[in-house]
Amino acid sequence: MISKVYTILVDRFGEDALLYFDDTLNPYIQVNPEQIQMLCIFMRYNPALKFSFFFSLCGVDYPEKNQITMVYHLFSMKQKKMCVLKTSVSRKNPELESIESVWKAAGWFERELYDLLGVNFTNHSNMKRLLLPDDWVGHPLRKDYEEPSFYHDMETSRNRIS
Amino acid sequence: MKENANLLFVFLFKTPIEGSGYSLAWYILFVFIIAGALLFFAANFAGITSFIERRIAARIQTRVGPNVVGPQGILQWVADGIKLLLKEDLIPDRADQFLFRVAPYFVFSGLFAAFVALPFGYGIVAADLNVGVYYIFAITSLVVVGIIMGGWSSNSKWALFGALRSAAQIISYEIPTALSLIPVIMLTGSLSTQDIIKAQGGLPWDWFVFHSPFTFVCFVVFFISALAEGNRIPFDLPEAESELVSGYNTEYSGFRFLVFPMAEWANLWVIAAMVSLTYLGGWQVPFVSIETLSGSLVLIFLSVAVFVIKTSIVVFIVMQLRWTLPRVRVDQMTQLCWTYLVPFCLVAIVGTMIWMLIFPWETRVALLLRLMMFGIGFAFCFFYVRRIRFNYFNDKTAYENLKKKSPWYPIWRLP
Amino acid sequence: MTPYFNAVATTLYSIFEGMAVTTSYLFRRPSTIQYPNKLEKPLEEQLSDRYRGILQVDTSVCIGCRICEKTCPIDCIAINLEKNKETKERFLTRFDIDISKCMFCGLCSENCSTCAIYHTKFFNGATQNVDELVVRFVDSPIVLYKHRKDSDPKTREKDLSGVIVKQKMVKQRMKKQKTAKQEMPVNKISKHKIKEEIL
Amino acid sequence: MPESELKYLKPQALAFKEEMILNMGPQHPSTHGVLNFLVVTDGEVIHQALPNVGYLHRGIEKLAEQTSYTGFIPFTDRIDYLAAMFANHVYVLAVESLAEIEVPERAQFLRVIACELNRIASHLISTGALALDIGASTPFVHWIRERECINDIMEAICGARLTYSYMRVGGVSRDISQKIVDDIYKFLDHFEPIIDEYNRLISFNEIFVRRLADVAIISPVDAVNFGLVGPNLRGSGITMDIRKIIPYSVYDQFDFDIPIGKGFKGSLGDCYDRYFVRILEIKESCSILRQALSQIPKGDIKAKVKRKLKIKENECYACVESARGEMGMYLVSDGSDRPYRLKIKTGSFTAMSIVEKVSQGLMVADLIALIGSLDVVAPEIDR
Repeated sequence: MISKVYTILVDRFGEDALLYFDDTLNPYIQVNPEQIQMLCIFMRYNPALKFSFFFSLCGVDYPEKNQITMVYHLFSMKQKKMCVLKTSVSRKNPELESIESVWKAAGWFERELYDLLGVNFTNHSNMKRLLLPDDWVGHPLRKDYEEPSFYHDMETSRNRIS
Repeated sequence: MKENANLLFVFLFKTPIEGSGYSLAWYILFVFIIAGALLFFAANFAGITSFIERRIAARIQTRVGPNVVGPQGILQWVADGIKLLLKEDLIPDRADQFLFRVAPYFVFSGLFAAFVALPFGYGIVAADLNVGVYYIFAITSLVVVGIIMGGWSSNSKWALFGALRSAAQIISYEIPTALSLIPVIMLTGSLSTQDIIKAQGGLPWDWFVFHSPFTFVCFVVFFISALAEGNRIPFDLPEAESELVSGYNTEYSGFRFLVFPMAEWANLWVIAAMVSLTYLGGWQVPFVSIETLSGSLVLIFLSVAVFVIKTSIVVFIVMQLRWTLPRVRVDQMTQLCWTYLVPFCLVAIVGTMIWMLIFPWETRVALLLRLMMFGIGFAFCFFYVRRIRFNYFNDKTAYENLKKKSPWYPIWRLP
Repeated sequence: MTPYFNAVATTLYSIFEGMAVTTSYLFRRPSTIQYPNKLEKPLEEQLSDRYRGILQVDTSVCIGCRICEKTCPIDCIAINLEKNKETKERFLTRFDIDISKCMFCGLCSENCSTCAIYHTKFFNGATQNVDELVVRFVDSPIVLYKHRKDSDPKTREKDLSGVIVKQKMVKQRMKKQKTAKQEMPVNKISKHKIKEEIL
Repeated sequence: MPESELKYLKPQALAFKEEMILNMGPQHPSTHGVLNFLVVTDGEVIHQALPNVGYLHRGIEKLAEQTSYTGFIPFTDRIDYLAAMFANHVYVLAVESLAEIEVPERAQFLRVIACELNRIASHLISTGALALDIGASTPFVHWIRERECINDIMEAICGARLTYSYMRVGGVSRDISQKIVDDIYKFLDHFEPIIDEYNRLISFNEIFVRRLADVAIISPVDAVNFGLVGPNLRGSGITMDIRKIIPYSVYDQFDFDIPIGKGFKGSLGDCYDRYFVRILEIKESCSILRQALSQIPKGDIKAKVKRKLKIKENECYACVESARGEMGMYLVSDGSDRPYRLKIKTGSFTAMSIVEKVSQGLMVADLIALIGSLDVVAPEIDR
């Protein structure tokens, strides 16, 4: 099913930008990070695709590969199928184009990712921390994040029972 | 006032007050005694009503209510009062100190002054003012001054919201309240509370509420706008606790806070007494004329009992409305006033006028029409009881299956 | 004009219906359970047998497999085992549960092959000091239970009212109060020392 | 006005001199938990309302990376404390599909029964709390009384009243007896007339209707664009239900409708639609429960699963229709006994993001109705 979507997408964007994988449970399409916004617009408004529902946006940190992978879960009411898009950005200076203008729902997901993983989304209307306080240092969902033992002079952990 | 004091003096000492030598001192003493008695009544009524309201609300919500302090929790209100008196009297940092301290007294005096003109039975009224009804409306409006002062001086945005809403509400609802009493005043020809009651009869169809369809409409309008004046749900906008935290009294604590709820519950009596004296026949005892009533002390006490019972029923209905209805929005509140209540009142005033001309009070036709109106009211009550029965039996068997107990648990049975 | 009067009529009718419902509740039984002093029947009978209250350990049937310790997602169980080298007997020397951490999920009791650790119906174990909520079930070393063919410890009757845990908690509280009275300054210093060590 | 407040606002804020900033929450009676709104108002009219979330952020996604697969189940209860069963369900669905575990059919039926009971309980709280926000306190207490019956049943099924941890990877933790089945039937017999009684008490009350109808209208286009899910989306007239569209568990064996908003008392997508869709959904849940109870097969309640679960490198997205809409979990495994990454997508999170747009031009009292009708649960937003 997703392979059909893939063929439509390849017709428009060419094979260089997109790769199709089905080694996981949900087959996914690997996208070039520069083209993510155009691709999303195409997927949302193309009459053959109509992926109008934005389910979720997740970021996964891979320190060994030195990259952060963004996973977009889209849903089309017309085809009653889910489509997974993946795109990777470098870990050092993660920057990606925002898709807030395509789905408003993505706005808060991107803010959350900025907050917890430190991915900077360009052209976002309000790129600020969402869940954590403004004075928080670091991005907790990164694999190399170390929890500080004190936050504002408060201990953050309790010992194991002695 | 003077006459009443004189009557009491004659009753006690068998001589008129003027001949006793110290007449001014006696008058002042009587003023203080009567004021003290009224204050005692109002404060205790507010307390006990707060307890009863909590118990009734609990039963409506299938709870039990306060039942720990004293037998069946009857001293709960005393405990609450003492607790609030012992609490620290906090004043916010940047509050207007003077206004913040003074505001509760305005609320307090505005309400308790209204008790002066309220009757309790035949001849039992602190001052039978010839502008009684007018006086009560004028003086209860003082409450809103206190509320605005309290809300503004608290230096809290929630309190300010409450104060502004209260101002809008009182300004709007003074008008339908006053207009809806005009038919009564036309029928009586007097503003005195005693005269209004004397113009009615003891039997239900001699009450003003059943005089004509127009007075019935006016009764409903008066009831609704009295609710609004008393800040009861559905018009408790000034202290809407789910919107404005606690409205105008957000920042108050201790004794100063105590004054606000006390005034609210005392106001309940004012509302209910006004409704029952203007439209529900007041202290009129059925089958007893006013001449015989004035002669016997027992009958006078009976008249007090009748008045208290009628007022209590109205108080109960006001309470039940509070625990049934949601709150209106602030624009809907003014809309209701100006597009529904005021036009209805105006039509009802004209209608009553014409009705009075066509069917004068004493004629047989007027009596027949009053009986018909009473019949409609009775049918309404009958239908109401039917609906209550329907609701009760709706889930009776399923409840018995589920809980293995009978759902029957009458209101007089205490947990 | 009709919508105007319709609105009045529907409002009055809906208020009438609502009032009829609330009035009917004046004649219905309250559903409150007047906890704790006016209960119709004891609370233990009102809770179901599966109720997941405070954990209790029956140390006499513990086989020392440590599964509960491993499955606990928040590490609130601590077990120590010792072995006598001469007789090759194994002892349970420590079985502590930190109730203040426990989230009553039931993962530990579910995996216990002898039902040594199980949830009781006891739930109101509030104290003034968090440290008192660490319940120590082993006072002196206990020989570990071994499976026998004739009896299955899973079918035995469990003490669901939590007598052991209650006793342990009371005992610990008394002990704490005694030591606190005697060794007030010492306690403070030791706490300080621990903090220094951590830092 | 302190600097810390100002920096949250957008430049167009405070354009008029008459405006003031109202700090609504975190301690406010009707913010349903710990929420904060920065409200710019002109008198009673709101010009801008900015939600400020994160007060209940506990880092559950980070916790998942440090806990074993089975050990994370109790944590999922804490995501949405009013409907814990759904978070349980979606998590075990994700793990099962990764580990390729077949769940016995009886366990699937038990899951559906528990979920539907939980859905009723959650909707009772949300509709009751909306009435409470509007100012009527009695309906809320009546619903709490009914919810107490459900809690008793839940306690009999799994031993807890709020944080169930009922589901296990490969099945459920406890079986249900015939007595519990009878209890659920008795409860349904009692509960179904109570729904009508509740409607008479509050749903059709004209004051209540006027407070909700035509207030905070969310058009279908906006609803999809902002990613609303569940009853909020269906209140805007879109037939979207994961139970029907991506059937999971045994939901394809039941016959039920998806109630959608039709502008019952006002226009499509207003607060009343969102409210009334929930009431209708309670009825649908009752019918699903009756069907499920009559069809429970016999058999095991748990598949055989290794005690220490290790899952080879893979990833999947599982979603269920929770009481607050589609709840999804994206689970990445890396061959160890712990999830590599877990992303939890919840309904309240997206519902909260629409508040800023819809609240413009409402009154302060309407904002409370809007939050109540969106049925947000604070820990679900923050996780």
